[in-house]
Amino acid sequence: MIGVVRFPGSCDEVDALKAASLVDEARILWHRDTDLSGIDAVIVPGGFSYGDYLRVGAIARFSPIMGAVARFAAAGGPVLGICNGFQVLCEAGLLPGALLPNAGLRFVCRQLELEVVDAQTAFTRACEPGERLSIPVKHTTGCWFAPAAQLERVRVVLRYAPGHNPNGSLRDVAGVANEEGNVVGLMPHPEHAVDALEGSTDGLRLFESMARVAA
Amino acid sequence: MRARVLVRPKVGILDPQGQAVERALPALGFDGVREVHVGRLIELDVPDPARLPEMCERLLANPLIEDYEIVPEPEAGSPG
Amino acid sequence: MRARVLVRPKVGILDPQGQAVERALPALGFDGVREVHVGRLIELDVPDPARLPEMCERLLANPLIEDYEIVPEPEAGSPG
Amino acid sequence: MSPPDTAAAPWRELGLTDSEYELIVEALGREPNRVELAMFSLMWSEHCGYKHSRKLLGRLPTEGPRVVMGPGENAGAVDVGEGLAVAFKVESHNHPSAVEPFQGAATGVGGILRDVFAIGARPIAVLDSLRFGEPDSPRSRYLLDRAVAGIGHYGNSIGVPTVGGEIYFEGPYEHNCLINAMCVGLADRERLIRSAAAGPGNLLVLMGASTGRDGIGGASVLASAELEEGDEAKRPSVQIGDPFEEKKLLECCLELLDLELLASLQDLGAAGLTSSAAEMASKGEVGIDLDVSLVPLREAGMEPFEIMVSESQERMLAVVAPERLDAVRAVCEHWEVRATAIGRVTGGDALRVLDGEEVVGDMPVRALVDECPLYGLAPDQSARPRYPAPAAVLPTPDAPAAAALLALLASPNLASRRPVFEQYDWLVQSRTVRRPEEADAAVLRLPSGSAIAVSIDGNGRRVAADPERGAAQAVYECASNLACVGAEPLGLTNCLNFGNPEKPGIAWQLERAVDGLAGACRALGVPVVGGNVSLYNEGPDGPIYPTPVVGMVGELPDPANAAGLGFAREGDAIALAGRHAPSLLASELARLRGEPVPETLPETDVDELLRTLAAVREAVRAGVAASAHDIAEGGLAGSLAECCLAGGLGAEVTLTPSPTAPLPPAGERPAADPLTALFGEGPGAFLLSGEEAALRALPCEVEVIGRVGGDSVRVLSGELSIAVELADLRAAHDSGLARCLG
Ligand SMILES: Nc1ncnc2c1ncn2[C@@H]1O[C@H](COP(=O)(O)OP(=O)(O)O)[C@@H](O)[C@H]1O
Ligand SMILES: [Mg+2]
Repeated sequence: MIGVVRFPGSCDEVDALKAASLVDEARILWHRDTDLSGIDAVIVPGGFSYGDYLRVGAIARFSPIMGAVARFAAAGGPVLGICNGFQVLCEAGLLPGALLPNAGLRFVCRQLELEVVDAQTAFTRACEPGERLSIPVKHTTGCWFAPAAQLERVRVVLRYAPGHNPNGSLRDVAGVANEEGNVVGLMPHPEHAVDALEGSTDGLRLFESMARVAA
Repeated sequence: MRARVLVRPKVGILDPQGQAVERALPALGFDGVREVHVGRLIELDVPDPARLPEMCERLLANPLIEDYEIVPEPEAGSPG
Repeated sequence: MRARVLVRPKVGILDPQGQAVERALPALGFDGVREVHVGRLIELDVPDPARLPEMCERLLANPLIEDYEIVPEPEAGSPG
Repeated sequence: MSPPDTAAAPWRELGLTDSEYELIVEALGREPNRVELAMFSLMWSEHCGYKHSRKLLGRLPTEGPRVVMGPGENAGAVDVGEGLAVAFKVESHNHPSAVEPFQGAATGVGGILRDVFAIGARPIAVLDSLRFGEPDSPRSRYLLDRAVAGIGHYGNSIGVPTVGGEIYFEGPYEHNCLINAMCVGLADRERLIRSAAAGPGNLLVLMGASTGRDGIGGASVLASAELEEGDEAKRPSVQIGDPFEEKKLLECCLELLDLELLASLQDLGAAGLTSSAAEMASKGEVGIDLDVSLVPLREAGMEPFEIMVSESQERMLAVVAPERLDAVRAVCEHWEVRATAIGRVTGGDALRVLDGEEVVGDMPVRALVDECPLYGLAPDQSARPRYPAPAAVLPTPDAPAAAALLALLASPNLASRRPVFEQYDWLVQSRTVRRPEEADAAVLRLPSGSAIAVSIDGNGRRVAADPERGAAQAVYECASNLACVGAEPLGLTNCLNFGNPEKPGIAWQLERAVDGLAGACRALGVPVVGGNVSLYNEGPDGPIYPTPVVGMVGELPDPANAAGLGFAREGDAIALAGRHAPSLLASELARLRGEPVPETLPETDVDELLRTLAAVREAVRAGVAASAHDIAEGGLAGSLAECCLAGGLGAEVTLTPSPTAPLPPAGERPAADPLTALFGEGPGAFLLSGEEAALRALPCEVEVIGRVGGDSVRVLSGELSIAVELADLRAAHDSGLARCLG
């Protein structure tokens, strides 16, 4: 069972739920829930949790469910943060780095190409290293950054393909993992690339990877 | 001169950010915090501080919905 | 006590907002403005000012990318 | 006339005439107090009362077998089968956006979303229709930049995709930009709810944001004298949007409706509580008692009239049976939405405003809502506004055709909209099957497996040239866009953006345009299910172009077959379908040459247009057309270039115009001179690509004019020829709007 967190202000949680349902059973977790029993993997979805006020992800990381998500992750449970979810996981210290405003300062919604860097994480196991994925991004605050001291140790999972970096992120980073590889965050939206009619099915690779872990 | 410009929502203007912070604090164990307002801080080196008000009116603040305040920066208080 | 928290991007961190302001000023006839940085201003009434640093570390700023500064508000300079 | 004495006659400052004031006194049987005067002045304003337009709107056809809700409700709705209905409406937020474009545009989106979920539909798409002055003016570029950011801010944050729109830049909008937003919603047909209040004894529950002094504007003349001098200036009248609050409110309202806990629901828009309460009471033929002391306030010391007219955003008003109040509260708490009982439905016919125990206003609902005087127009064609000619952009009027094509593609009215729509989330909710610039209409799939298509259009310059035909063409253009994705129109919404209707020339534009809309709707059999009117759009240099903006929703059986506009395969035949009657009158080329707005447009052969729409629609559905695009701005050459750019494929086309262009014998395709054949515009013609024999067999006028292939666009038109590399076209097309957005 895959759990998809819903904060007040989440927008892509229903889409993530639908995508997850393609590979496993899935249900919504309300942000006040603190019980993750029966959950095999958690998705922290995109959107504008708490309006993104103050700083993206800053308020959501303190919502009750995030304590449970942190414990779940510490116990090795797979956790995927998408876009706003990535920001929340960085704010919560579950992933390295932070997300800064896009270099262009504007919201960018664009289909673009990614390269898989690390195919060993809980969410990229079904991919090949170097594989290209076409997945859309949509965000205003997606410029990933980590201080030099941290940078060398970071497990980069996905990069924007050359010429595709939409936000100026350091080293074209599109997604990173924690050291263990069970927590992954990415700015692109794999849940919006699971149906050929909508433009691409490449996002399914991440969900299939997750299903292998959750199974 | 190095100066700071503080820009804040005008009194009476909806400040959803301030409200969001005020509502979030109790859950972190900070009770009793009130009247939270979130605005912008702009720090800059200006050759002619006399032109700062005009700069605020035209670019740094939106006079319709924001007030601004110009503060010479403490460490650099002497005119440039 | 009423306090102000000034949050700014850490030195060396990309500040596209500051850059955008710096680039926009000459077109409006403001030349020679340098080192522009844009951050956040948070103003609030706190019952216990001693807890402000903790509040900043945990919520109001992200220490990885931001510095903060706590300023008691001028008109209310005496400790609450 | 003596200057208005506002101290003695405050109603004048509030926009009421002396005779309107007399009517109010008559209706009440006494002088109104301040609260009542504030409320009447808003209910009897053009915005709420449709004083100058209501009579005209009666000319629009509003009925059809698929109509579920027509004009009069917060949004119209049509049946899309399988128990589902699609709700939609377009609305203007022109004046607030001219003052503060970011918040004005953002709250415009917020407002139209509330209209749609007020009837119980989940918003599934936004479209925007924007008009600014020429982009060489810094103000126009500023307005464009901020308005687009504001629309994106609201739509993106609330999780509703912005799937389409249109933007034109024309001098007459310099001082009066237009910001129209359309929202499309989806609901179980049975779940749709009306706003009529019902059931005396039921409670009136205010949900959402607290009430501040937002948007009090003009009514502030009524503030009591105790207010200190200069306080007025401090009163912000700009409304600030909070999409986060609205997101919670939206989910909360839809859940309340799912649980069948509400008797009726109404959004708070213009004139705030005043108009919402009055409309609900009027439709339900009941009275309402409302206690302003119970309204949660954002600011201390607000006066009753301020509370009644505040336009604070993100609020909804519901009628709830008393025994359901606790259940309603529980749902609201879950979503962290404030809900407060502020009044109740009564058996009488009065809207009473209480401040605790004290009655501070008591008005017959009928007087507020139904007795607003309606004015006839005094149209006079001889007074039609003359618009200054646009600046010439083409170096010489007889510039080579290739240069003209490049200039057209690079002009802000035709250039790629990518710099704008990339600022909008067009994919959230996973319904978007055809995204911006991929097809002529956005296509959204439905849970039933079929899909809807949506388009918004309205070329003001053409309406200025010929209000009746120009307005009809906006309807045809939408229907054409729908046909290109294989969709058949179900219903239409519109926003009438015009100047001051008290001027005979504007009245003439308005009346002719409404007739044009009505005629086109009848011809196509498409009912008007809703809309909005925005009058008095004038600047110091005169009125805007008359701009009826049309939003249309259609259905298609299989979204997989929706054609894109881009050529799909090397070697495909290119067919010109329909009776192409190109004319340079009011065309983009004429504009680039600096020609003034003409005083008429050619007539359209509507029968052939209908045949063509059906033929294109069926060709797309059957997969015969691998691509489909209607010929609009930029003429055949402009549209051909768009097909090439979208598909990344070149084309070779030969047109056979007559150098002298004589009038054709009846029933034959009218010939055009070579330049007009390339760049002339006019409704009813399409560029299709596909297999030649199948295209030739289409049941409408059709001519195969060329083939898809190569890396360049090559067109022969009589003695004129164009040969341009695709890369050069793309550079021009990509630069036009990007330049304006800095
Ligand atoms: N303001 C806008 N917002 C979102 N999408 C837009 C906007 N303007 C144009 N678009 C999209 O760009 C594409 C091309 O627009 P346009 O050239 O105006 O189309 P058409 O010629 O069919 O009227 C369409 O998909 C349209 O929906
Ligand atoms: Mg079109």
